[in-house]
Amino acid sequence: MIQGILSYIIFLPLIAAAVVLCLPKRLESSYRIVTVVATGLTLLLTIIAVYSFDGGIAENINSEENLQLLEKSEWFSLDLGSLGSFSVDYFLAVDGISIPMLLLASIVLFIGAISSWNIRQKKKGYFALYLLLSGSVLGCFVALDFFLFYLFFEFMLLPMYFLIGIWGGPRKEYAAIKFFIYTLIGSILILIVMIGLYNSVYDPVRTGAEIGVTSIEQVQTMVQSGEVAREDIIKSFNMIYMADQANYIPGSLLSQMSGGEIIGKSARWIAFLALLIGFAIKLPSFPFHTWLPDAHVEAPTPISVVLAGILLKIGGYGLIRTAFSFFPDSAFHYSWMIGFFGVFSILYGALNALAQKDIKKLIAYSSVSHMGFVLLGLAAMTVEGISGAIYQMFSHGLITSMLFLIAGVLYDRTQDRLIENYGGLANRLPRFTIVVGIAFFASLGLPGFSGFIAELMVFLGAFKSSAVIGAIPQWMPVVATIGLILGAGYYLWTLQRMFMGKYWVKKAEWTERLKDLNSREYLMLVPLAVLVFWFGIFPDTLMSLINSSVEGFTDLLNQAIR
Amino acid sequence: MMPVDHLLILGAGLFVIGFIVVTTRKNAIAVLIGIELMLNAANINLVVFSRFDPDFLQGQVFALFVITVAAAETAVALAIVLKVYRHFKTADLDKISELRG
Amino acid sequence: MEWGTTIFYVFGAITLLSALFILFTRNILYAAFSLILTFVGVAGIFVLSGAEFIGVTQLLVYVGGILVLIVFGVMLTNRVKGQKVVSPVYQKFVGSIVGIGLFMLLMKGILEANFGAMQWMKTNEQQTSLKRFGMTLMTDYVVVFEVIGILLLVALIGAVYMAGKRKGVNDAS
Amino acid sequence: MIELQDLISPTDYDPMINWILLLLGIPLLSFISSLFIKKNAPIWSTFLLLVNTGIAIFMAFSFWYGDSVSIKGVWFTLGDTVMSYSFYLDRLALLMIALVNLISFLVHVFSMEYMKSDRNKPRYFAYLGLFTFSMLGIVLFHNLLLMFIFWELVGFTSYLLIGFWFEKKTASLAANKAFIMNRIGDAGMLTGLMILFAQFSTFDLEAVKALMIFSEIEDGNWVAHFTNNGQEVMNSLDGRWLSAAGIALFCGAVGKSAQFPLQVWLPDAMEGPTPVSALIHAATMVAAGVFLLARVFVLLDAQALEVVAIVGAITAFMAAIAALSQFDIKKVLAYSTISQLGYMVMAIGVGAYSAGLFHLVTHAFFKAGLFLCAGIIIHQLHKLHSDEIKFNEQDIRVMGGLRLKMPVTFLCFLICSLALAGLPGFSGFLSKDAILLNATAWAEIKGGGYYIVIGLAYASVILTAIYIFRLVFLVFTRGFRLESILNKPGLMDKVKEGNLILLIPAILLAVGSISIVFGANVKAENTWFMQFITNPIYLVPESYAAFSLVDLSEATIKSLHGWVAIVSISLAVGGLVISYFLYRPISKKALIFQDAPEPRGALGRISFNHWYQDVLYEKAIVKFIVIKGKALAWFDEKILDGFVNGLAKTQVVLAHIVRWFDKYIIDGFVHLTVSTSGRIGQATRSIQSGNVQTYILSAMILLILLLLWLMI
Repeated sequence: MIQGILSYIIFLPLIAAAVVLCLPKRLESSYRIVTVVATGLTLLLTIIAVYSFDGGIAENINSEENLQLLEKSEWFSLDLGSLGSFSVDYFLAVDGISIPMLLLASIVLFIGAISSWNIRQKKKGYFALYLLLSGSVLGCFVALDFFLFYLFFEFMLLPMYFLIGIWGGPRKEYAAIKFFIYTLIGSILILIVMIGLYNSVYDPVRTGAEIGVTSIEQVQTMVQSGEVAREDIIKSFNMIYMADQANYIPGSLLSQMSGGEIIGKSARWIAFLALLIGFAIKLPSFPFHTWLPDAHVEAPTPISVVLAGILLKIGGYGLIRTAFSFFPDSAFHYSWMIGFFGVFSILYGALNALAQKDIKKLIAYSSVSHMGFVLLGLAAMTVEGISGAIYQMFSHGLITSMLFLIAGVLYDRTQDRLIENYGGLANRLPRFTIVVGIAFFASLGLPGFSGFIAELMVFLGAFKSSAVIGAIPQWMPVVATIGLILGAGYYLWTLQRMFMGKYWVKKAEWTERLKDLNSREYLMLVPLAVLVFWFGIFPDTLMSLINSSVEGFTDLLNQAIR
Repeated sequence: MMPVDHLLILGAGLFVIGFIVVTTRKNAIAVLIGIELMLNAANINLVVFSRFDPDFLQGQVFALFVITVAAAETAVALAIVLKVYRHFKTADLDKISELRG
Repeated sequence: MEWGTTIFYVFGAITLLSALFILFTRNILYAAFSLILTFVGVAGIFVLSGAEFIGVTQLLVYVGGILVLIVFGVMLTNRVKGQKVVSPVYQKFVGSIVGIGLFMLLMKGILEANFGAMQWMKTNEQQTSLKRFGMTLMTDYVVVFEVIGILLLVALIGAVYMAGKRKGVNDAS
Repeated sequence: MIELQDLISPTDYDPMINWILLLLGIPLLSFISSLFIKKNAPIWSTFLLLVNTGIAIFMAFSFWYGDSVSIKGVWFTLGDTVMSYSFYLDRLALLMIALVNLISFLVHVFSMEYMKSDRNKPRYFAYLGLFTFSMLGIVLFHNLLLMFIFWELVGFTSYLLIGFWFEKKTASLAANKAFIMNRIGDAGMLTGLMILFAQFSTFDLEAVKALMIFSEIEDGNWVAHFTNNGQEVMNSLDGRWLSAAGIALFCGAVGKSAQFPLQVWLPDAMEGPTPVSALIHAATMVAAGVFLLARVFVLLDAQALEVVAIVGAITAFMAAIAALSQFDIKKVLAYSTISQLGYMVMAIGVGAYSAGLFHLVTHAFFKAGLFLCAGIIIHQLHKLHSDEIKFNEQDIRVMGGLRLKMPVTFLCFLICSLALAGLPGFSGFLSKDAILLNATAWAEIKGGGYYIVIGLAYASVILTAIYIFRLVFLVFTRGFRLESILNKPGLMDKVKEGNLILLIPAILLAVGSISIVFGANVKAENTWFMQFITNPIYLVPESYAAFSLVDLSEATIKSLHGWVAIVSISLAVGGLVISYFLYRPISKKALIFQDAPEPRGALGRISFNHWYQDVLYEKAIVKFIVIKGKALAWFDEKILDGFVNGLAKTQVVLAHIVRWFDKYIIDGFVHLTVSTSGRIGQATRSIQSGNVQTYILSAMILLILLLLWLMI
């Protein structure tokens, strides 16, 4: 157990980025080594963090005592006179919801770093930006101060924009700008809600210190009954406080008891919708997904991997951490709609994938389909559903990384990604075919792979939902099972068209270039395959971390609804 | 012990002197001297009030930093003056009027 | 009046007088030397106010460092031999008026505030120890301390870089 | 009140677990090692399977008379729900492991010769190992979730084996079709799992059954009542979900056991190697559906069972019709398999639990035997291939007269055919008779339209006899038609009987198809099988069980017994006779058979194309989905993305408009202001001296003024 391990995890890549920037051009070839070593060390630290994480602790998610590896110190505060003070904490911690995401991010970033090995142009910029991206992504998953979270969230945009826009494919500018604008719109919505929340939530500990009361409960009752003067209330960006409805200042805009209204609707509903859309863009869910295919197709392989493997998960993580935690009542109110969009995304993504000609686009749409499961699981608001959503994010991160690496392997050799230009590759690339088979079958949810466990949990939770909590109707998971069939359809069809049959490629000169996997590619793909297997057969490895936090989280939701 | 008021007045005086020097001198180095005076005046205030903050000594610490920054500032400023002198062949500020509207 | 207070006033006087000398002299070199006195006076006040460390630093940095720099600056920018290094003065009138106005204003503020009457002035005043200062500096403010160190370094390098003569740069001299 | 945790809590160590793990581990070892050792993979994996078969048979014999063994443990926890795993060894499981291992072993042996010249042998044997592993998983695990997992794995291995010759486009397409059809069924089964989990919070079958007893129907709601960790739980769902659960679970069986409407994959699956067809698509995997139905039998309510029975009967009839006019020897057998599976499913549906399972076992033997015999024929005919002789060795139009050259094969094929047709003295008769008896009794009780179901079943009996003897006559009697087709007399002499490695498995399976194996008796209920594997007790909540199989009165069965036997025997014999007159060596049909390009007549074509079901799916569903996908992709790209891009473009246009406005209107105004202020500025420019000190001074003046204003 290392003190401040989370800070090390975040800052290690950032320091490495500075190192890369300082290294002279003469040592160009060392950039990638620095990157791989830095992300590798980050992974090591994350594993230590996961190892020291006690899955049995967090019974109640909205209390700081149940967070682990906590680092909290005041970062800055501005006195704004009559507007109160503006204080931001440097607050990092993990619980069962963020620790799988942290692990996933470290793994995928490491794999992505290896995959960046043969970037040829503008190396310094690339690796520096990649490390910057790594740091901010990791920060996003451990920051528990909304301001800090938002900072990291926004900070991802910049490197991503350049990474797509400079090292991307032919339509990179278009894709990069589209990605940027889409995400920015989401960010703005989040920002608005963040400000609203800040004005509604107080810090019971500091307020208690101000008025000389130590017990948090006492402070909360005092504030709720209006005994505490307005000036003594100290506001907070702390996400843990935001998740406790007792910490909302009575009479403030977003308070559950006495919230305000915007255009005749509860402000809490509006705020929830804003957060939902903000993160649904990132997730992405229908109808906010159109940036995804373009961004994926144009981005270089490692960036596709990071984009699909981690960045999409921030959408789901953000929904759990913010939208559902802060506004459980609104979440319940909109659960039908969320579930519907989940199911719709599942089917829509799958049908779209069926019609794609470009393998990267196919994978991108399959991501839309798979992230629909996340929405469905969240909408269910049951333990199974939410665990399933988290598990799905984790497993999809691994599987989709594998898929994009596979697309990259082909693209590296032939600079072509069209399915119709290949045939019978199994004859020429047998090992590659095995890996592709594993990835495809894992992605279509074959038992024994992690994807199956995740989807199963989502289905169980979603079906149970209407009886247990009454969030979404039973037909939703039943209809969603069609997604499984369509998933099998598009993957098997692709497998059949590209790998089965007689060997044939569009251009004769490709044959020479189509060599089976090299050792670097094995290094990326085999660990992923092993992990996908492992988490499919021994779900408890992950579930033991998640379980109690998710239970705490669903308790929170249940309390708020009743 | 000198009363606080007197020290503050001393600081104010020093500051005003520095200010007048800064505004009226034509030579860049004289202006620098004025700036140093003003910084010192500020330091006096900081140190004086620091007496009443024995636990944290924020004033003293800040004074220390002011001194350091002043040193840095002087170094850079003199470098600029030298450069300017080489370029315009004068250190007189009223002759260097690139900013004239 | 105690000895300590007396010395206090002496230093105050030195400071103020030498500063006034700077104000009135036109010779930059004289002004620079007078500045030494001012700094020494201020350093004395620091020491007597319980900020020994700041006082010493003041002497070291200002007298030992900054002044030398200034004197060098004077010498490097005025190469006319045998002449007094004079700084022309302008805007005398306006400058003085504004200065005096400012001084009056500050005086008014200080006197009106009447610090002597404040409660915390009486209760809290204590002698501070150098040890304590050191501890504070090296614990609470250590990051700022480091940053300021780096700033200094950067400024020095920058100064050398700027002042240094380079080939191909369009310099007159 | 029943406590859930008691039902699923891990059991103490039981030495039986070692046997079970051994049983599962050996095929898995065979899978992994075959991929690595390559050269000796066939012999090595066959040896492993022999060991496994030995273990299985040993277990079956030594534990047969003991009590059922149940071993439970924790797989993972989900929230506070424990996902347990459990093994369960009862007589059915023991029988199945012995059966699966035995047939798998025989197929391994057969494959050693059959696949001799294939360079991908290691891969083939690895797949077989994986298949055996997954199949044993279904049998041994007694937990719906784990059964589902192995269920899908079986489907996956089937995909791999059908697509084993992936270079053939038809093979890869058939593999896809099989997997997707299975997936459709699995999606249904998953729904069943969801329903049961929502009610009972566990997948453990024993626990589910126990909890099912305590669930009730209250006001049309299906309420499960139990305690979990001491807390009282009352899960309630609409009553219709109870039937839905049964039908959903049955969906899984529909996919895997190739029942209507998902049966179309099985004929295509014949693209795989023939031994694979024998093992997977005749004896074991397709029977897994029936096995599953048997396992969840007690959870199905009356409506669900009715659906099961009707689907089974329809499948049996449709496939029997389709088998009548196929030209491909394997396709005939494939349709025959579907038809027989329909019987088994119908048996479960009418409540004839043990009769259905009995048929499963007998069918496994005779159908695997038929496939292996067909395999021998194909293999031996394949050897005739040379540069100038090319033909489809699976087409029965090129065969004929093989009885003379392959007498042993002929004999085996004949025995298995007789068993399939259900003639007395062969195993098929016993089980088929038992099913028909139960089904008739069922129809007697239900009356009305249910006689149609029975009618279909009886019609299938005669059809079965017709198509299988058509095959016997056309393949083994008269002359070798290939000679006349290729105009190469004397080709017949080159045909050789298969060697012993090929023959021994076939012989063993043929022997297993003789009724004496199951008891020297003509009555099914007197066989050891029916004695030991008896019908279970019905568990579904009372009010929904309109009738249950225990209600089938002994008296009805007794009174029907003789009649049913007579009718089924006479139907089978009738079929044989019809077939003889149609396809005997000198009949007209047999004479012109080699020239038939496709059956004539509407009926013939319907039969040949299997009721045009495939065409329907291809034209209606697959096309629909693909078109839908394309349409959605178009929508996504043009409309949705177009909208987004349009938004962006509008914004750019708007920006241009604003720019114009800015430039000419606002800027114009500004210019005016500027020129005005410019003049003023000219006047005041002396203030703007460019001297920093002046600026400071003026700033300070302002500051002082501000302070003064504030102070006063």
